[in-house]
Amino acid sequence: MEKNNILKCIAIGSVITAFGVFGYVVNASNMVSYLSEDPKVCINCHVMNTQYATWQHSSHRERATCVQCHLPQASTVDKMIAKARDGFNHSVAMTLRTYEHNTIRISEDASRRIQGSCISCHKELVSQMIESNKSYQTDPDGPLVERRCWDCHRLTSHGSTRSLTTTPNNLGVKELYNTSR
Amino acid sequence: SINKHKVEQQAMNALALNSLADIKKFESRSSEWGKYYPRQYDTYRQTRQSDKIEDVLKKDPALPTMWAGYGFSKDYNGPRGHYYMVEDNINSLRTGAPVDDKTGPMPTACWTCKSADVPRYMNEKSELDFFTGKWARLGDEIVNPVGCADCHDNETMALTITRPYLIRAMDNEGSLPYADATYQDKRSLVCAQCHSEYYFKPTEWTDPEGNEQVAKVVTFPWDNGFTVEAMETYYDDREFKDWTHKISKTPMLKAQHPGYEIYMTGAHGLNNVACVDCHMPYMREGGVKYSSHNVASPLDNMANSCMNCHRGTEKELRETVERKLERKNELNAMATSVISRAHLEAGKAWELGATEDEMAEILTDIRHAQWRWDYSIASHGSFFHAPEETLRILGSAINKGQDARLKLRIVLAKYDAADYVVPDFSTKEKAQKLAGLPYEKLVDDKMKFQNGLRKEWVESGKQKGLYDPKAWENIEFKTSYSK
Amino acid sequence: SINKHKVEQQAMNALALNSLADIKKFESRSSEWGKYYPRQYDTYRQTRQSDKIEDVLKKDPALPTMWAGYGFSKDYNGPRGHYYMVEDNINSLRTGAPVDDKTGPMPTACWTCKSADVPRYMNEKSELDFFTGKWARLGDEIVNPVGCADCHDNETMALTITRPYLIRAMDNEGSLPYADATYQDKRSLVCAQCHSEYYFKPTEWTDPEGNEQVAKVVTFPWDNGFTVEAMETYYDDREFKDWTHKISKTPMLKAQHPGYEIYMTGAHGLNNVACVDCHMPYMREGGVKYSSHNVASPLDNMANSCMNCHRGTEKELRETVERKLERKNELNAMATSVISRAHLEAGKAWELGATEDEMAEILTDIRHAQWRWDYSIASHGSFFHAPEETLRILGSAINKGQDARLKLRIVLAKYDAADYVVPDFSTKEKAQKLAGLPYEKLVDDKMKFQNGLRKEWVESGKQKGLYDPKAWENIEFKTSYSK
Ligand code: HEC
Ligand code: HEC
Ligand code: HEC
Ligand code: HEC
Ligand code: HEC
Ligand code: HEC
Ligand code: HEC
Ligand code: HEC
Ligand code: HEC
Ligand code: HEC
Ligand code: HEC
Ligand code: HEC
Ligand code: HEC
Ligand code: HEC
Ligand SMILES: [Ca+2]
Ligand SMILES: [Ca+2]
Repeated sequence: MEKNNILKCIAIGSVITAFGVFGYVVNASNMVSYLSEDPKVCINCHVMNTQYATWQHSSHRERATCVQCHLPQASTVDKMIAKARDGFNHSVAMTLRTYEHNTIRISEDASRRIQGSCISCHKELVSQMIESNKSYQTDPDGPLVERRCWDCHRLTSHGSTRSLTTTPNNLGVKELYNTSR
Repeated sequence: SINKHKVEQQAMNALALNSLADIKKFESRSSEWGKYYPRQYDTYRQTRQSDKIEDVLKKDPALPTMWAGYGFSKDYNGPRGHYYMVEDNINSLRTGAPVDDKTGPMPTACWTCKSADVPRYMNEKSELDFFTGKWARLGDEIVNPVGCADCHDNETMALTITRPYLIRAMDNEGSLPYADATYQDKRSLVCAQCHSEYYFKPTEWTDPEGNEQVAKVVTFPWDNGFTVEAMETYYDDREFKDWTHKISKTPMLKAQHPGYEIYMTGAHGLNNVACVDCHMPYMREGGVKYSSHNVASPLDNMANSCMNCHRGTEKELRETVERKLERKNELNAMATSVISRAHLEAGKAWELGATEDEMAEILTDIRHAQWRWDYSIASHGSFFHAPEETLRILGSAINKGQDARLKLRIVLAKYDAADYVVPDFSTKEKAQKLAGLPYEKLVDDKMKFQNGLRKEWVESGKQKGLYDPKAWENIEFKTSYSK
Repeated sequence: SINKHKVEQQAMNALALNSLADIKKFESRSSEWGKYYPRQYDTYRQTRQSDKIEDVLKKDPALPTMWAGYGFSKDYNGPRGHYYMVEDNINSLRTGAPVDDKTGPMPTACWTCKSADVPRYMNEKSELDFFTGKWARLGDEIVNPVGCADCHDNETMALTITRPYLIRAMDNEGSLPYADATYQDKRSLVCAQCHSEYYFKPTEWTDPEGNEQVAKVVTFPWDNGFTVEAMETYYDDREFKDWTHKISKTPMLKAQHPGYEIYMTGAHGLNNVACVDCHMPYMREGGVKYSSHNVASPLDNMANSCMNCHRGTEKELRETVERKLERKNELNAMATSVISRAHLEAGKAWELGATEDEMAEILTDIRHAQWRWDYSIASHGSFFHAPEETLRILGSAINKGQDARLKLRIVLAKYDAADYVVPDFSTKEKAQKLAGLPYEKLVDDKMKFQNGLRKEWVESGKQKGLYDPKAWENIEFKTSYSK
């Protein structure tokens, strides 16, 4: 509880920083559109094109948007926290080019959030797993199911290869959209 | 349909609640647990479907020669479904034909991995009590096959290890002390209770009546690690032997199914894919996922086991697995042919008067060659679980076996038998004769036991209220020796 | 910086257009192509970084014995970067010390996989002309290492196969006729032009002047398939031999780097992961994506190769690869020790007067054992590309080699030498002496060649305007024999 409040303060702080300091990024990357759920906002950055393409070809294209998996489905405030965090990370990364290697990796924090999203959509189906997990729960406010869903559902949403190697010709999906708009 | 799911959901949770109701601790009759967990129980009973007996000795007649003087030369089959484990243990010619609770070749330890009555009994008496005496002593106590109680806590249903020797072994080995085992680890450890290499460690103790006893305690030789080399040194350091080979006089080792140990070296083990992920995959029924308890070949259910994690078609993946099996079969056939001949050639050398000195090095080669061969294939699944480790070890077994034969030729030459040709052992029967095995008699005695002592066990088991009739429904008498 | 990306992206597209500009067909000077494709060219030149010479004969002194009487016993190193292939080909003691265009041990075929001048020359003259005569004949024609022209069409930049023998081999083999090869297939086939097992097939033809000639045409023995067994029968059926072993008199086969063939049996090949996916991964520079042309060990660049497809850490994956290497090294050491001894023991048998009849079967075993060993490891990467196939084949090589030695003991015994012990060959020098190799002389002659004929080649190459200076920048003279 305590911890959470502090987090939220920091979060709101960093929302401001993120948007302030990287103001120019905002128009450069239409960051405002972050606040929408439209997957296309994610490909404001070409580095996201692979994920867009793999998602677009996945079983979830019709089921879930990027943010529905990647952002907490719970409260809007949590959403804000997450967006702030990502927005910050992403802008930093874009600007400092910390992602020069092909393989962007999911962060521990982000994958916890996704796990939450999977469960929130598939509650019924995995209710037994949630039951079982209780007996082994190490960290009380850890995920309802410790083991990542995609340890088994390796292909869900992004397939098992997510990089330029899978979608070498997907640079410019965004451009396609822009022209088709 | 979402609503339908919801309904089933409630039914399901209801059960979950009830489950806190009355299942006795260490209840060894799975039907009692089944009342609360129908899905798991029904699938558990489906292991009955895998009922074929594969006579391995017949398939490769080199084996009776390699095991000459040891139980495995009498009778050895491929594994069947869990449903049959007590039945097969009792039927095997290896367990012989006791006439009372003090006779028969085997110790009580042979029940250890066959029944949910084992934790129950250990809990009522003591572990050392369980491991003391002849196999026949517990004939009316061990009456049900592996069951819920082997792997589950009766109250929480959490996975639990019911075999203390596994916990000791993990702690001695050190890389994963039991206390550090995660949920995911347990999804393999419940299997490792049984699917691991073991030996019987003589242990002195004093029973409640104050009598000195020697228990034969199932022990995993893991102190130096899980590899074939680590266990080899473990046994060598202790000058341990399972038996002395009847023909070559070699102090031999038997490797029993190091399934867990070798799996860890494979692509799946390294990626923390648990036994259960493949052998007990989640099933979807209506709105819930539960674990299939039909522990069998995942190739019969690739959709649920393999295909979640793998792209491509079942057909392609199946072919890949088949190629792995062919590779193993190829080197395995070479190894058994080489090692069986080494035994016979050594026998000839002794016969011609070879000395201990001349033979010492040779026997060590044979001991290690056969140990390695056995370790690499005894778990049956190794060709898939750890194809590379399996092939590596088979390669080294072939090399050591051939080294022994090379040295033997030099000895044989010394006694003017350089061109000695081993006798024909191309069938199970011929091979067992070479091993001096009174096969007919073994079978006759066994049948007497089946119609005598065994029937008494069942009766007494029923009186004690241990016997679970549902665990014995329509079992056909199938063995390698029944005509 | 986002704006910067956008600019780069446009720049990239611009280049793509220019590329239609003027590159000559079969232009063998890569610097010419580099003008339009700076990123590919720069990374291509980075193969210079891998410049260490690993003297394999020194690492395993069994090899000079196994290759006694054959070029490989003189000099054999691990591969270096593509940048060095002509340099190393010329420096190798295997190519000897020609004094004019008619001398020297090797045929022109030895240039085949070393240079972008090969397709150029074949196109100007003819394939059969190229394959005719001594290696030295083309010393001033083959002056640049592998280049863009080996793999690319000058106009479209599409991947193309420039070696006709690969197309013929694919069509003869039949499972993937060249006409059916997909884009993804080509991402491996460009490599298969060179990283494949070959032999020289004598082929008669009449040159433009009407003279009868015999060309030694590089040929892939794929008619029966890609496996070690399929090629073994291919050669046996044709009673083909690369040379007769100097010590054991065995009609031998040499397997040269069947990299493409064995890769197909591994997890990656089966999943259609191309050579290029790992050895030339896509790189990103801001907005621009291109294929790294620094063909080297992917372990130096795991983030861009492995980690595209694999979870877990680089460290874990690297350890897995190391374990694969150790397994191969273990069986490989056994195989070379066994086979080298077999040669020496066979030599002894001949020396004592063994007959053709007595030796026939033994020599076949040795021929097949060494062929298998060589096939399994000669491509260097097999331990990773196809660990299981590599270990399987090594196992069978060990077994056949030991069978030969066993039979040899019986023959030796017949001539009262059952306890014969092979001489010491524990160093490269000792082993080469045993093989009767005049090492010092080979080196002296080579140095004369380096300072003589080779210098003339360079001059004449420059005059012909073929020589690309950028392909020869700061190459240090590094060989196994230079002190
Ligand atoms: C401003 C450009 C930009 C936009 C817009 C953007 N991303 Fe990213 N994203 C990046 C960069 C750059 C990285 C690499 C960060 C690194 O590797 O350090 C990244 C990394 C990620 C990661 C992996 C790292 C982590 O934090 O787990 C996820 C997940 C992700 N982005 C999701 C999204 C989603 C979902 C959206 C849309 C809501 C989105 N991104 C929009 C630039 C962007
Ligand atoms: C169905 C849920 C789901 C949806 C929808 C989804 N993702 Fe993901 N995403 C995941 C999971 C799960 C991972 C972690 C994958 C892993 O670690 O192997 C991931 C990882 C990522 C990463 C980290 C790099 C990587 O590939 O591991 C990025 C970037 C990303 N997603 C972006 C996106 C974008 C952009 C969209 C929308 C176009 C999107 N995701 C839609 C579940 C989803
Ligand atoms: C926004 C809601 C939502 C989220 C978030 C979500 N899913 Fe789904 N998912 C669905 C729906 C709806 C379906 C289709 C109906 C069904 O099969 O249950 C589906 C189908 C599936 C399927 C069956 C189809 C297939 O791909 O095999 C799997 C498996 C699955 N989801 C796993 C996941 C995993 C793993 C995650 C998290 C990484 C996830 N889902 C996140 C809504 C979601
Ligand atoms: C140990 C492996 C494993 C893990 C971990 C796992 N699943 Fe599954 N899941 C399966 C299997 C196997 C099935 C197939 C069941 C069937 O089709 O009978 C399945 C089925 C599903 C389905 C239905 C698929 C369909 O075809 O309708 C969904 C949705 C799903 N899982 C979601 C999840 C979510 C969410 C998580 C994480 C909380 C998760 N899974 C974790 C193995 C796993
Ligand atoms: C109490 C000991 C015990 C436990 C625990 C155990 N097994 Fe077994 N298992 C056996 C025995 C004994 C057999 C051979 C039964 C027979 O042949 O009669 C067997 C047979 C098998 C077979 C062959 C089945 C067939 O149809 O051929 C598989 C596969 C198997 N076990 C896997 C597992 C897995 C996976 C686990 C853990 C989830 C496990 N076992 C737990 C003792 C055990
Ligand atoms: C540590 C556990 C363990 C102990 C102790 C053990 N077994 Fe087993 N047993 C197994 C497992 C696991 C299998 C199935 C393995 C396989 O065959 O793949 C098995 C299979 C069998 C089978 C059926 C297949 C066959 O071999 O014909 C028989 C019979 C058997 N055991 C008898 C015995 C006897 C007799 C002893 C005592 C000498 C014994 N077991 C001790 C674990 C054990
Ligand atoms: C050989 C070991 C073994 C035996 C025997 C066994 N189980 Fe399980 N059981 C498991 C494993 C492993 C799981 C999966 C645990 C997890 O991942 O939460 C499991 C899961 C369960 C669950 C949790 C829900 C689910 O399906 O995942 C229930 C309930 C259950 N078993 C009941 C039973 C009953 C009833 C029996 C006897 C008929 C039984 N088990 C026998 C190993 C076993
Ligand atoms: C990645 C999937 C996978 C994992 C993980 C796995 N297995 Fe297997 N197992 C298989 C396959 C596939 C076979 C071959 C079945 C066949 O030949 O029909 C097999 C075979 C076996 C066999 C021999 C069955 C027979 O009838 O010959 C046993 C016993 C076994 N596994 C036990 C285990 C144990 C114990 C573990 C964990 C230590 C384990 N398996 C882990 C897939 C797996
Ligand atoms: C829970 C996930 C999971 C399941 C279930 C699973 N695998 Fe795998 N498999 C993996 C992972 C992870 C790897 C390691 C390779 C990688 O990193 O992609 C792998 C590797 C493999 C490989 C290549 C390595 C080798 O030994 O050749 C084969 C083949 C394979 N699996 C077959 C199977 C088969 C057959 C089954 C079902 C019996 C199966 N797998 C079940 C996750 C799984
Ligand atoms: C024209 C012939 C030719 C072609 C085409 C070719 N190679 Fe090579 N490759 C060689 C030769 C020759 C060497 C050894 C060079 C030396 O040692 O001087 C070599 C060396 C290598 C090495 C070792 C490099 C090092 O630093 O140790 C690798 C890896 C390699 N090649 C991979 C490939 C791949 C992948 C392809 C296709 C993209 C390819 N090669 C295409 C002839 C070729
Ligand atoms: C079909 C293609 C091909 C032909 C023909 C060929 N090579 Fe190579 N050569 C290669 C490849 C590929 C490599 C790198 C392979 C490796 O060592 O891993 C190589 C490496 C070499 C090397 C450097 C490593 C070493 O062995 O010291 C030399 C020198 C060499 N070749 C000489 C020759 C000679 C001499 C001939 C003629 C007898 C020849 N090559 C014929 C493909 C070929
Ligand atoms: C999945 C990734 C992968 C694929 C696909 C692959 N390689 Fe490799 N290759 C490697 C790795 C890893 C090594 C080991 C490098 C080392 O030992 O440093 C290697 C080693 C080599 C070597 C030996 C390099 C040396 O210096 O010893 C050659 C040559 C080579 N590969 C060529 C090829 C060719 C040709 C193909 C396609 C037929 C191919 N590779 C496909 C990853 C790959
Ligand atoms: C050993 C074979 C080989 C050689 C030599 C080679 N390339 Fe490539 N090249 C490839 C392969 C394979 C690709 C990837 C093709 C694809 O996937 O589109 C490629 C791709 C390219 C591309 C397309 C853009 C890209 O980067 O994917 C260009 C441009 C290119 N190469 C230029 C060159 C130039 C310039 C040279 C000489 C300096 C050269 N190549 C030498 C094999 C080669
Ligand atoms: C383009 C995708 C791709 C790339 C790049 C790749 N792999 Fe794989 N890898 C696979 C696939 C697919 C499998 C087969 C198992 C499966 O189905 O998951 C596999 C299997 C494996 C396995 C298990 C099989 C075995 O032989 O043990 C290992 C280990 C492995 N890869 C290591 C590597 C390493 C190291 C690299 C980089 C040098 C690499 N991989 C590059 C796709 C890839
Ligand atoms: Ca044992
Ligand atoms: Ca050859």
